[in-house]
Amino acid sequence: MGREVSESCVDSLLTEMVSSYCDRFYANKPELAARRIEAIGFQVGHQLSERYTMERPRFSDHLEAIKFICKDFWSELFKKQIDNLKTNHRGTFVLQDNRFRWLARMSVDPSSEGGDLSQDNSAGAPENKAAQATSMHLYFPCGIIRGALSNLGIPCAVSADISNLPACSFVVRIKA
Amino acid sequence: MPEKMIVCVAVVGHQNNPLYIQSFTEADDALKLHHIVHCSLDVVDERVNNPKKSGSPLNETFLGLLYPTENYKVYGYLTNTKVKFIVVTTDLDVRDADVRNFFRRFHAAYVDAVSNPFHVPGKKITSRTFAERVSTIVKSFGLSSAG
Amino acid sequence: MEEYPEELRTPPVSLIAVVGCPELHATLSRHLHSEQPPINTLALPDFSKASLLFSTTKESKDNDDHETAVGGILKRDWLLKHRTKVPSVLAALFSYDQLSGDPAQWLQVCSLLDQLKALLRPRNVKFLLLVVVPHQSSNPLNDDIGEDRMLALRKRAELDPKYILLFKPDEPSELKQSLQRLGSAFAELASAYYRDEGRRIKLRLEKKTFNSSSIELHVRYCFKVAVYAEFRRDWVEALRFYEDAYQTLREMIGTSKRLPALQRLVEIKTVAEQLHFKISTLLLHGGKVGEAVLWFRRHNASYRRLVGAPEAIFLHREWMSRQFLVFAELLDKSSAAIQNISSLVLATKDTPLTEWESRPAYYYQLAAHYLKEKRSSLELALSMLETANEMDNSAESVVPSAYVGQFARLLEQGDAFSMLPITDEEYIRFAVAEGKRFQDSFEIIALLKKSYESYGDLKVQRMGSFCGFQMAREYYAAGDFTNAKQLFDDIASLYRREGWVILLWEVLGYLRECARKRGTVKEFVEYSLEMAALPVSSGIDTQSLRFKECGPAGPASLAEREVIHKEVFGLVCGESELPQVESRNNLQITGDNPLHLEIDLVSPLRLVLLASVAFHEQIIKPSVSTLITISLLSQLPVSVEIDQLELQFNQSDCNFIIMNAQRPSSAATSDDKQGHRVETSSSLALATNKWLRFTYDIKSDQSGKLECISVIAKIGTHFTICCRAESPASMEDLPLWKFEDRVETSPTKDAALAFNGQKAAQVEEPDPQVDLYLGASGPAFVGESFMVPVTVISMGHAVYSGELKINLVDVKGGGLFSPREAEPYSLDSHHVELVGISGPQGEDESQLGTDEIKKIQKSFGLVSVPSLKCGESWSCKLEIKWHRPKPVMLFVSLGYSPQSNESTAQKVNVHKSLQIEGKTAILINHQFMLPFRRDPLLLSRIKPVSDSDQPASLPLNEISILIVSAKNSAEVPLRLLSMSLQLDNDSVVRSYSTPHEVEDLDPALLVPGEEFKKVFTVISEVNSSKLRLGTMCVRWRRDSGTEEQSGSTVTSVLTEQILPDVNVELPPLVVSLDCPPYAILGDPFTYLIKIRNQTQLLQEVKFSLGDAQSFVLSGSHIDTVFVLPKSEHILSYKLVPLASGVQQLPRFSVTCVRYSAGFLPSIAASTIFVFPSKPHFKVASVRDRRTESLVAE
Amino acid sequence: MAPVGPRTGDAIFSNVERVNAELFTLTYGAIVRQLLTDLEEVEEVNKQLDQMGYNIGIRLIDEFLAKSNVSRCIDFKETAETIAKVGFKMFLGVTASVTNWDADGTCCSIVLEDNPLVDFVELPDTCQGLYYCNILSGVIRGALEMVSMKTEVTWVRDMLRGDDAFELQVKLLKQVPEEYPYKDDE
Repeated sequence: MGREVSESCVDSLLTEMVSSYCDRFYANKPELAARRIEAIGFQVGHQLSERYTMERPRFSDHLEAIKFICKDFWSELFKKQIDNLKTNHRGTFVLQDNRFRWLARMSVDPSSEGGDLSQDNSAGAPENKAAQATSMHLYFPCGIIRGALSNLGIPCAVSADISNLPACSFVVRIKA
Repeated sequence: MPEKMIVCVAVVGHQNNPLYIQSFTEADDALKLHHIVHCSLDVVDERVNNPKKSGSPLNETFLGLLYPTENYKVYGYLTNTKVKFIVVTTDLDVRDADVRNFFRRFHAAYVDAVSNPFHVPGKKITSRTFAERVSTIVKSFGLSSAG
Repeated sequence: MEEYPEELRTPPVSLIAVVGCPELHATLSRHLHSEQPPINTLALPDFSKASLLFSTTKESKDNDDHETAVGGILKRDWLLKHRTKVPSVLAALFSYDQLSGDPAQWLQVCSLLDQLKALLRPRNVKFLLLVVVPHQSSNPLNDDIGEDRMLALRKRAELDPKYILLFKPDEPSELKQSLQRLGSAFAELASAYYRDEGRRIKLRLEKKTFNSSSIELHVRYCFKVAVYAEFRRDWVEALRFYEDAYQTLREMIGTSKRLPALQRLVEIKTVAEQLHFKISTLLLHGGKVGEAVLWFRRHNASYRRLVGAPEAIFLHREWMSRQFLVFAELLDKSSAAIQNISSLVLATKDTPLTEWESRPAYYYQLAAHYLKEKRSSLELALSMLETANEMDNSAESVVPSAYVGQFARLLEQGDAFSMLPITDEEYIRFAVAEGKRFQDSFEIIALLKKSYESYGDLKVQRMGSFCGFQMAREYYAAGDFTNAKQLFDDIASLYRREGWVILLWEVLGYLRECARKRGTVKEFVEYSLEMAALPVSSGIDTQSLRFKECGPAGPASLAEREVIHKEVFGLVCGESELPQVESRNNLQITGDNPLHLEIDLVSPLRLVLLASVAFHEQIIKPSVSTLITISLLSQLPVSVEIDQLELQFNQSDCNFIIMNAQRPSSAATSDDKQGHRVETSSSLALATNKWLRFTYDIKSDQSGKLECISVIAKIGTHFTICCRAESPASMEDLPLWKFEDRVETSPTKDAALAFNGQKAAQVEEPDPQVDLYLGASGPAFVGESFMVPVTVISMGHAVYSGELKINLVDVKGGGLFSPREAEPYSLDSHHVELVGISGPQGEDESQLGTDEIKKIQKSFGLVSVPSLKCGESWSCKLEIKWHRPKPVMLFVSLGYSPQSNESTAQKVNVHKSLQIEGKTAILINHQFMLPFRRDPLLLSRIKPVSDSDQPASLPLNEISILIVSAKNSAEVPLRLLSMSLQLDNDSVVRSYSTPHEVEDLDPALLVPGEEFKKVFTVISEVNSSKLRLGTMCVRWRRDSGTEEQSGSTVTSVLTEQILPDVNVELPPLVVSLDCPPYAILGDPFTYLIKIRNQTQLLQEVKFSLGDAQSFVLSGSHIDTVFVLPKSEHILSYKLVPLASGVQQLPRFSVTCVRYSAGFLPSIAASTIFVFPSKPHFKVASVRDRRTESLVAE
Repeated sequence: MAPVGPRTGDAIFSNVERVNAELFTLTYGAIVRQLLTDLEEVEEVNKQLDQMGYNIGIRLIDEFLAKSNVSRCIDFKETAETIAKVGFKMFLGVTASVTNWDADGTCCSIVLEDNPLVDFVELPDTCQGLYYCNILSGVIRGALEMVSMKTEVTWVRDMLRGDDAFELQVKLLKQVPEEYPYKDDE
């Protein structure tokens, strides 16, 4: 069914979800909040992968599955594909989206806070906050990817790296 | 009752455990159908593990006829997420096309069922909507293309 | 397959006949049979038999053709006849004598020939003549009589010459030849015969000479053609005609009206069966498995629905079963030949072959299936007949009739027999009677076993276990419960693993009945409980209530679970007992046979009772009570009242019991648990899928691990379930139930506890109530034995069987032990060692005897501490000796038990540690000085060598001075008791100005940093490059004033240091300056420079005397002089001092040309004090000042 | 009175950036389920959903006003219409209808036959009493508050509970003249 809703629905829902968990339910426990947000993403990814793999032959190996995530899956979600896929051929894949929509349209202005999450605790408090918010937002897509892959029989860990915004790369480490 | 008729459908999970199994016969052999479905899992394994031997094309979700029993034919389907669908039909000449078509619709129903936020993956499917949808699909089986 | 007649099972073999010369028949037939392909021989002793043989077949042969009404499809005996009675070739044997004999014999031969020809011609049986030529007789062809006799014979017989063979039996080689010729001739003729026969019948088929309406004939002819083809081993044609026959036969159904409906069907099926058998055999022999399977499919598809009359269904099913069985056996035979069958699978677009269709197992299984159906329908038919008790003996006289698949009644009128057709009713009765004679269930089991095993070989477990299941059911029905149980058990485990609850339910139902029948209570209860706890809700599985053939347990449903639950609990609570059918004693649970169940982590009964135990704290203090939560979960459909719960821990005295307050009766049982803690709970009702939670406090005085092993639930008086305790943290979700869509609750309300609760906790050891003091102050000094007083003061705890452990550890971790450097002074290479342990103040060493000092090593000690009551104290001293400066960690730990009784009490440990600096107290230094204003030229000095390793050099026979200093490098003041130079016995240093031992009158007090010097004079008389001077011995002690608080003893310490070796050499030149001790301003004095040549050589010496502004001098400044050996050259100058005070004499330098070594005296040597005016003092004092000035330097 | 702004949101919806509804639907579902596990109490979940909705509403109103050049509506009646016809359409792509006006026009029902939030959703027996779509009521409340209408929004009908449609009753409590309670629940 080609049903659609306005993008601002999704955006505001995500923003609200993140802020509820970070600022209201687990205000002082960011790692708990993160885990919940990731869990939500996981369920969504799990269900979406079930949907989007309908009508297609089974994947014969991990790479095929990852490619599926990069191409069809991503375009279903963002109307664009992953721009760059790298791998070390030992179970680690890096999926880079040069302009990750959910960051681009986020309330916090990415340019303001200086890149990599780890670095900017040096930066001022507000930027820190922004960075934290950003990272919180990223737990959701990470969860989606992990959920999708694990449903395709690939248990893995997914992390995000926004050291050069607005590009965002997701690092998938497949559990051997 | 239609010429070609489905007597049993099943969804089988990762540990080969039944997630949903429903039979549609007046005859009192639901239990037998359980057995047939369970046995068919052996063939599914065989097909998936060495696809070249059986003629079926590589990695296609539709696994084709698994085996004919005394009065039934058993067909299989394996989703990308490693969930197995099994359908048992009466042993009149069933066209592959019909079965494929059935599986396609069944898969769609399944996906919607597991899209229910309250469904826990790997657990039995108790959704009533799903049950209803399945029974309608089953009823309309073969009618579309049946001469 | 076995029930088929031999002639059908095996491919036909050509048949020939021989007549005459009977003595040769054996040889002939043996040879022909060994031919490839073999040929069977019909041996006719004499010619009369021949006519008889053919006459019998005569009329039966004709009535094929011109019979109007066909009696059946295939003649039952036809095939057999053609394999055993109708020869394709007849060979007549005549001995050569008969031919060459008198005319009478010849005539006889001729007549015989004529008879045979007459016999054979109509049946166009091939004819062959054999002339047996005995050895002695000459070859008929090369004597003229024979010549024309043979000719005549040929004419008579009207035979192609090549069919008149000479046979020479006597001479082996020739016999062989003639046999071979014979063989080929026979083969040729035989195939010719069968071809002709085939052609003849094919002709009929084409020409439709028979009345074409009768399909029977068509089928029959096809069959015959095929068989003739088989005789010729022409498989292709055979196959073609069998298939043709099969197809045509299929058309007969419905069309033919010849027989009563039922028997007609039976006949057709029987023929079809034979034809199909032939077809599949041929296909499989050709290795065409795929085609064979497809053929079988077609066969099965076209006949399976031809059930026929209701009362004869069992016949149909039996027939079906046989089809599968036969095909299975054929496959079995051929699959041995054909490897890797599944590779042959041909995937035709519409009907792909599936894996199992090429496996015999699949067909065995279906054969069994149909046989089962046959049995049931046969029973039905039987009951129908018996109720009408028509079971008269009319069935007896029914026999197979002349046609395949037909039966008739045999009537005997007088001595003649005649066949009467029978009605279908009669036939049924006959068939039923036949059917009764067989025991189907054994057959069924055998079939299933075959399939079960071969599936097992293929690792096809589910199909296999399904066969196993059916087998087990047969066993069960047959009353063989032991076999049944075994099979059922395996299958149950499979279903458990894969969570097929409905199937599991059925199997368990059987197992439960088996247990009941075998009278094994425990099993019965276990199976019952498992069933009652299965996840079967009347929710979605309601439709499965409509099971026809569900097991003895009935359909799986909540209601049934409750029924079973009630029954089993009635049993275990002793309220009811199970009536036993077979054995007289009923199942029951009483005091003398109580029932105890074990549930571990893998037991299927985890569903029945699951015990999770969680300590609220992971680390608990001894004898301080903490909380423990016990949670029980059961999936039984009806809630269960537990009478008492017992918790068992690895520390048995922590065990306790929870009593059900509702059950006063069980209180009685509590007092056998003497000394155990007993709690009572208001209710111990275990509701379905609801955690029953208790939280109690628990404490242990025993340090170490405290783990809850198991929870034992007592229900009724004689029934207990022992359930292994599980930690919530590491608890796997319930098997089977985990697939159910339902909310799971956690064992404890507290989420954190549910997440990481453990069934075990660590009990710390009690805090020590004893103090351990290490009273010592560093630093310790190298060499002294340093005392560390250790005091044990009990405060609160009495000390029993106490033990002190002492450990010395290098602070830098380097270890106190370094093997590589072997110091001369430390015999062992320990730098620091524990020398001894002395008893407390007051009592002396002896008292702390071997019994207390368990062991002392270099860096480790173990002392036992006497028992102390509260408030008492005990102390001892550790004596530690440093061999070199090093900081050391001293660890002292006291282990003791507060209780006197060794057994139960556990150790308490106190640890103390102290870092002690080890330092050198005294630093010894030394230096050499040469005599004043006397400079020997020491060649060794000239050579530029790094002075570090170079030993100090001393001139031979010169007086040198050794100054030794002892510096206090410690922080505390020390007393120097003595300082002396000890000569090594091998030392060659002789004379000393001072005696060896210098005992100072009072020990010199050295404050920290202060230095004490002492002077020795050395004159060396031996010329040696390495001269040992001896060892400096400094005896000292800590200054007594500080002695009290320092742990050290009064005893003095001797610090020794070996003086480095010196190099003594003879200086070639000695330059000595000579001038008065002082000068007076303006008052001239003489300044003599003596250059002494100590060598045997003439020495050229350059010298120069520099100017000095404070003197005026006379004499040559620069010159070269030659000094004679062993003589002295004296330079003399007059000097007038121009300034007063300490003045530098003119610098004088010498260069010895021979050694090109120049040297100038030290500054000190060439200074002089100039008085402004002449001083006044006594001459006597002069010597003292001299020595003093030395010391002061 | 003269209609202000568009009567339906179709045109706007066709212009705004749109995404796959599945993502939206499933995400909302996952959030609700996660809330249920974290907050346990169904009542609490209803409350939180409403709260989230409110926060979204107060932010969404600006975009709404901007995209649909609706001049600020004074009339509650008309506002309700606009929400139903334009608001729902331009965000969720579905149209709602307004019915059951009470006499003094301060209370009405917004009826929704089609609702992307509940595709695939089936309430388990364990969470009866859950207002699955409670976020909507929050959104409406929040949005209206931004245009200075204090309202009370309650569910009348819920398809997940077997009703034939979703019906929200919107009750105008008081109309605050031009004051922006921005710093309300932040």
